[in-house]
Amino acid sequence: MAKLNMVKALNLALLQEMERDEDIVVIGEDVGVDGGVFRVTEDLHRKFGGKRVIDSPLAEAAIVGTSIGMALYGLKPVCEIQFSGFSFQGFHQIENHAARYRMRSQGRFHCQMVVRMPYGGGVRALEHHSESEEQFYAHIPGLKMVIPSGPRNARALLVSAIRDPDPVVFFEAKGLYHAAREDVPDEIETLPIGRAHVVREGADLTVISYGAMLRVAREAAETLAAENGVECEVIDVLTLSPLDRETLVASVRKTGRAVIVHEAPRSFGPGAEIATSIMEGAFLSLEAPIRRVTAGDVPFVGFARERANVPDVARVLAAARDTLAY
Amino acid sequence: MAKLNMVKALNLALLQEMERDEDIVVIGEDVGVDGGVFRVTEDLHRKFGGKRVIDSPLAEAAIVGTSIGMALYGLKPVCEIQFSGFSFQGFHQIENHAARYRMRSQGRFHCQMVVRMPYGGGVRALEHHSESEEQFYAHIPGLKMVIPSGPRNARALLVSAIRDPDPVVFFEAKGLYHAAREDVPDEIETLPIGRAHVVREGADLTVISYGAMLRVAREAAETLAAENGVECEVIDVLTLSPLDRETLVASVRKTGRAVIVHEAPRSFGPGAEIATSIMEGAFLSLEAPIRRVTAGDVPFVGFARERANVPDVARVLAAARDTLAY
Amino acid sequence: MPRKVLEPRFSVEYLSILDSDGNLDAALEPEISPEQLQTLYRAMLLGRRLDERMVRLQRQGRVGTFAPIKGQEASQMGSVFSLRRTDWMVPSFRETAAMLWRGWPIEKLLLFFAGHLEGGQPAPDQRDLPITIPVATQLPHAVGLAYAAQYRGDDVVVMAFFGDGATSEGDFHEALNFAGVWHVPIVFVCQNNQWAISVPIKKQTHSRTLAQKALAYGLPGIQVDGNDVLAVYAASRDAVEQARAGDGPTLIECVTYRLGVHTTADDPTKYRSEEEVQEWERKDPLTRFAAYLQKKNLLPEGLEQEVDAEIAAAVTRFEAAAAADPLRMFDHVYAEPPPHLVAQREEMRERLRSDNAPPEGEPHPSPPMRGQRSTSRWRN
Amino acid sequence: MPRKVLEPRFSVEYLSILDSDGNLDAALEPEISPEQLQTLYRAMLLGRRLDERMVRLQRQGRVGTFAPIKGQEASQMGSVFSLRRTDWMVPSFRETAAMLWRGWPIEKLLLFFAGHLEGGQPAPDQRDLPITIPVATQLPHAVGLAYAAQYRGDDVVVMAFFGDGATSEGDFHEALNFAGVWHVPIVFVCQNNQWAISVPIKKQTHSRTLAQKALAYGLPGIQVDGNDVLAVYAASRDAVEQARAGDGPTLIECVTYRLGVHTTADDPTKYRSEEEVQEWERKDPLTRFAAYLQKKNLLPEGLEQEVDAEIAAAVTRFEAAAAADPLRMFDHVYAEPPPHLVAQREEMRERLRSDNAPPEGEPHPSPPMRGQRSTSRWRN
Ligand SMILES: Cc1ncc(C[n+]2csc(CCOP(=O)(O)OP(=O)(O)O)c2C)c(N)n1
Ligand SMILES: Cc1ncc(C[n+]2csc(CCOP(=O)(O)OP(=O)(O)O)c2C)c(N)n1
Ligand SMILES: [Mg+2]
Ligand SMILES: [Mg+2]
Repeated sequence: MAKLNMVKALNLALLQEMERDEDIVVIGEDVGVDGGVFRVTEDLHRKFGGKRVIDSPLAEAAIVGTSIGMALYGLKPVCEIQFSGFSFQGFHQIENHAARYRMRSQGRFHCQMVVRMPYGGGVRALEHHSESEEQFYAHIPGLKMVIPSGPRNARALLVSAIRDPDPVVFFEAKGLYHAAREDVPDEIETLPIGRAHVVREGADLTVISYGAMLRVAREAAETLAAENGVECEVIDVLTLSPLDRETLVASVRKTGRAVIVHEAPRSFGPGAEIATSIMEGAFLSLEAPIRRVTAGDVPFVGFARERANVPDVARVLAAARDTLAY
Repeated sequence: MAKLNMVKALNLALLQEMERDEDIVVIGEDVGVDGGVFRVTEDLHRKFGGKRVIDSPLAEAAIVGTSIGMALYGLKPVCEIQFSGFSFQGFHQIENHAARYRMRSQGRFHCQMVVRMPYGGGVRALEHHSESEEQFYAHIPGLKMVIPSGPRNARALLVSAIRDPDPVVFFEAKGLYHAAREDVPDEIETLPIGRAHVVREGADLTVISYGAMLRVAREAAETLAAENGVECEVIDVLTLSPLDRETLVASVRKTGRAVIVHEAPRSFGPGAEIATSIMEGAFLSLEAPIRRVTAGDVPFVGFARERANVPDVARVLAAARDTLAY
Repeated sequence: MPRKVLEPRFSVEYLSILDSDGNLDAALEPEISPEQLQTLYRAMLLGRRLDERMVRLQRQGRVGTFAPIKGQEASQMGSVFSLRRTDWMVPSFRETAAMLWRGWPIEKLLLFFAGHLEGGQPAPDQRDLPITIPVATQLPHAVGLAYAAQYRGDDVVVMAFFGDGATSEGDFHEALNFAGVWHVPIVFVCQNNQWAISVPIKKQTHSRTLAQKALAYGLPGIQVDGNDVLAVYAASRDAVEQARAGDGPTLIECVTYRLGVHTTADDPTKYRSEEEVQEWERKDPLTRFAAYLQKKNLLPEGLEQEVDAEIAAAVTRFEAAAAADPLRMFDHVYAEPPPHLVAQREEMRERLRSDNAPPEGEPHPSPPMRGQRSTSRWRN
Repeated sequence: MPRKVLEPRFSVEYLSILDSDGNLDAALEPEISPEQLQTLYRAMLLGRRLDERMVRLQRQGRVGTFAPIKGQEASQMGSVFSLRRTDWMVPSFRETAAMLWRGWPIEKLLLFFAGHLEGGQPAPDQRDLPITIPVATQLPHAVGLAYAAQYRGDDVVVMAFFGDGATSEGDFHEALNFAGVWHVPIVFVCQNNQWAISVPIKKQTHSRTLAQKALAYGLPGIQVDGNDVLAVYAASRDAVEQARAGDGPTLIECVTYRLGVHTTADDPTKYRSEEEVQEWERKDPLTRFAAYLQKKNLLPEGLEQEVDAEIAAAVTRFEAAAAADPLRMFDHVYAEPPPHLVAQREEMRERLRSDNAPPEGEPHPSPPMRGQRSTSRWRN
């Protein structure tokens, strides 16, 4: 058991899985000698060499595309896209192929691979370095989409993603990389993909979030308990796709109210599916419209305006109080 | 006034706008001499020459990317992606740039351009030739996303898209290209982008759709009227983004019930935003959960299974009856 | 110091052994046993005859859109012939002859073009990727396969096919660049059939040859007469051997011609002249090879009938195949179907059971859909 | 017929005029007036000094991540110097010197790197695209601009900048291919600074030079000593003239070196040796050019102080600039804000008005965020 931040926790997952399984290779820009621009792949190159930890040329489509080829052969590539803002260069490889080889070959081939990428705000970085693109991946059938919210579940979910026979897009919130440390057990842990986690129980309101926004949701819940005596159930989605509708619906059947918090732009965003799924499954329990607290529908804002754009505790509180007062 | 199918109607829009405005250029694979694989750009090459109607090399990112450059210079490119299934090769150019130059340059530049592409099923074609990807474009802020449902509105909306100062992704349902003819006036017509159209009035249930599925929605409405004496309001979304929430909400405030029909996969699909927007705006009027009738969450099915996968009248009827009986 | 030309200069070679007039460069004639020569010819002929049959089946609405190979049999067979069964073959969408050679049953290809998912499934032991439709996107996969083989230390070569148009895509570039840096055992076979649908090679790139594109990656590039099966074979054999020996990738440009339509949805009279087609018909790879075999007394009698019978039997099996069960479309989305897919499948099962349901899949040969005609372009 | 090397062979040239030991090839010395030489030097110096200042500002948390140009001043200024004001310049993200030369005010660049949208706005008459961050994606835009200029018949040349790493992206390939086919007035300037973050050129591509990548597109490619401003200028001038005359695109590879960090978030000691850096410091483009000017008696006194004063004044203006009004983030999404954006703006306005609201934007210089340090890597 060691206290690790999310970077170290992810690094541990990679290290331990690579020690266990020679078929795992790591590939991406600067993942080797440099250890990744966020140091998630630190030391792996030294430990496993340049054939297993590949500093690729600068080309996202080929990073994903050659990983697909490796996966078809039987390797288990874990590729890194340096920032999610540059993942669209490889989007056609993910949508056209990684997500489809199982279907296209009727089970003869499949792509056991993970596409890791940092997403979201919080590092005072320029355009394309702070956006939240999870929606684009969540809508692709055949793909799984995972977003951990802290060191321990990040490590466990990355292990599960690596072992998952299907392609997994794995979003790591940059804002969490160094935000907090958590106890992470030495032995390998896994967490089931496709399962949301109730991180706080409550009967009055369900607050749903994931990634870096989970902290915001939790803080809002604590404040509501302290200031208003309202008990929120807080759900950490963890796997965006396939979405754990059962857990979401069960909670709202109990609470009758929900607030969804995410960093992605609102329109046609992940909150819409979450809200609709709840509405479909808990319609008669709903006491108020489900609220979405999200970033604005703007392409990017520059980090000088980031705080105003990304949901914060005050906004979640306001939405929660509105919902409760409905 | 002439009776035209959708191919001819779109062709007329291009022809008339190009005659009016020299800044409009057409670019894409096979759009020139061949007139486009669906013949939407027929005769334009002959009329306007190879400098204005450009047979490009086979590269979608560059088709979109060079169009962006032309737009920045002041031209108004209308580019064609041969099938929406190949648009992801140019996705990064659309998301990273076409949708952002206005913001990035704070209004100094903008991309007045249209990216046309055929989408959807109905032509007995292979993988990547029958998918519905509108959701991916609807979620991009700074972009507009238009989907006509017949010859006349296709022509009018294409003219509006060409004249719109913002980048427009324009989806043309392959299933409609030759499906029906409509009276299309000789004089240029436009339709406002961002406005949905109530194509049938009714007080009992709102059926919302767009593109090739609109016909299915309408037929279901007629059947319900004839067989059940139920009057559906049918809404043709026409512009998916920015979504005309006002029209949708107003209708459901009246009817209390809604069914959404689309060809795209369900999860994290366009129906989710439509449903959530309605729930947000018409919560107290809702008498039943909003239903989604969509294709399955599968990457593709092969055209031998297409009919079973794409919504049909029977499925809309079943959903509508469930909703009405709720 | 000053302004100077960098040495050594860059070059690409051109190879032709048996020209369209039947002239043979005996010094370059590859060693192929008589039986092998006959096998090669048979495979080319099978490709040609199946092609013709497929076009007819499409016109009758019994299969969907199909991309004929007529004219490209030498490019395909000359290259794939140098592979071992244990090597990997990565096709695009116009490699029918090569795919048959690699072991795809004819009826699977028919199923594939009739819109059945089942047609895309390689046999368990087959080292072939299924058809890839998005142009050039298969090339990074091929490089990844080659990397994996090298990583595992397997004695494997990968051969990847694509067209002239494909060389314009970013994926082509990225794949060749990765292959160069990684020095993997791969052979890139470009079938330059002069056209990408209606776009001629002149509008596709300003480079003199496609072979020279290899220079951008520090790789050897060679241009061969793609209608000369001996030249294609010789070049491919060398490239495969080189790859197998650990000497890295090669780009082979086969200069050939698509004698038929781009696909059954295409009307080439819109964009190219009858004369051009006739000129290339003179260079037909089959006629040329047949004459060569004839001279050697190796041309078997009754081969066409034999091949046609094989095709006919396969067509019969194809038509007897079960209608597509729609429910199976949920089977291979994930290894395990998640709850929402289980629910969607259940919903469909209910629906198919009920009266108002559409027929259980489409029986095939399926009728043309409303508005569809067997014309020379995409129609619904 | 047989196996033969295609003629003419392919070649690329190398150009160097003033080497790092101060040797001058007088025959190749470009004609540049004394005033112009001084202007050129001043622009290079301004780039260098601002660079150093920016790095300090970043360390103090007053601007965010920034990509220094130190060592690349000759590559940037030698090339952009041959453009007219009416020509277009398309930068990537490491062209500070060239951007200043093109008329970007220093304070705008500071605003840009401080995370303010306002920093990305070119002046109304300026023919410069804003900084593009996704590698190589600006190249198709540059080709589109050149196409549009040609289409309109304007006397315009486009110059586009990118790095060695950028040559691996599909967009580079597609852009050069389109430029070749369209024969548009464009000059591609590749600053090969040997590294793409931690990836050395050897791992980036297997080709000997980057200039030879032009051969894939049938274009001329030339490699120049990128730390020799005279050579860069001579090559660029020729390429610009050629483009202007309608003779098509050129690819120029400037062989240079990034003496500093990749960005302020990078720690180069992780991947490269001090010796390598020192070796390249010997080839510093500024020292070399200064010595050349010294010999000509053209090196003005007090230039550093003058340049520093210009920078200091701009930093003061930058710091006096108004805090970012968050509401303005809705202004330039569309030409007209659709209803949902109007609503979101209104919602934000309410929020900012209320008590619990975060401060109106961040005043800048903004404090490092929680957990952020001014270390040499990306941290939050
Ligand atoms: C990425 C992508 N864009 C467009 C298409 C549509 N399309 C199918 S084949 C083709 C032309 C391909 O030309 P080439 O590479 O020369 O191969 P050929 O068809 O001549 O064998 C096009 C544009 C596609 N399949 N994939
Ligand atoms: C498409 C894309 N992928 C990744 C990145 C992250 N990144 C920023 S700069 C850089 C290296 C660029 O190398 P090079 O082209 O040589 O330019 P240099 O930084 O050396 O000037 C990378 C990988 C990016 N900005 N864009
Ligand atoms: Mg071709
Ligand atoms: Mg570099």
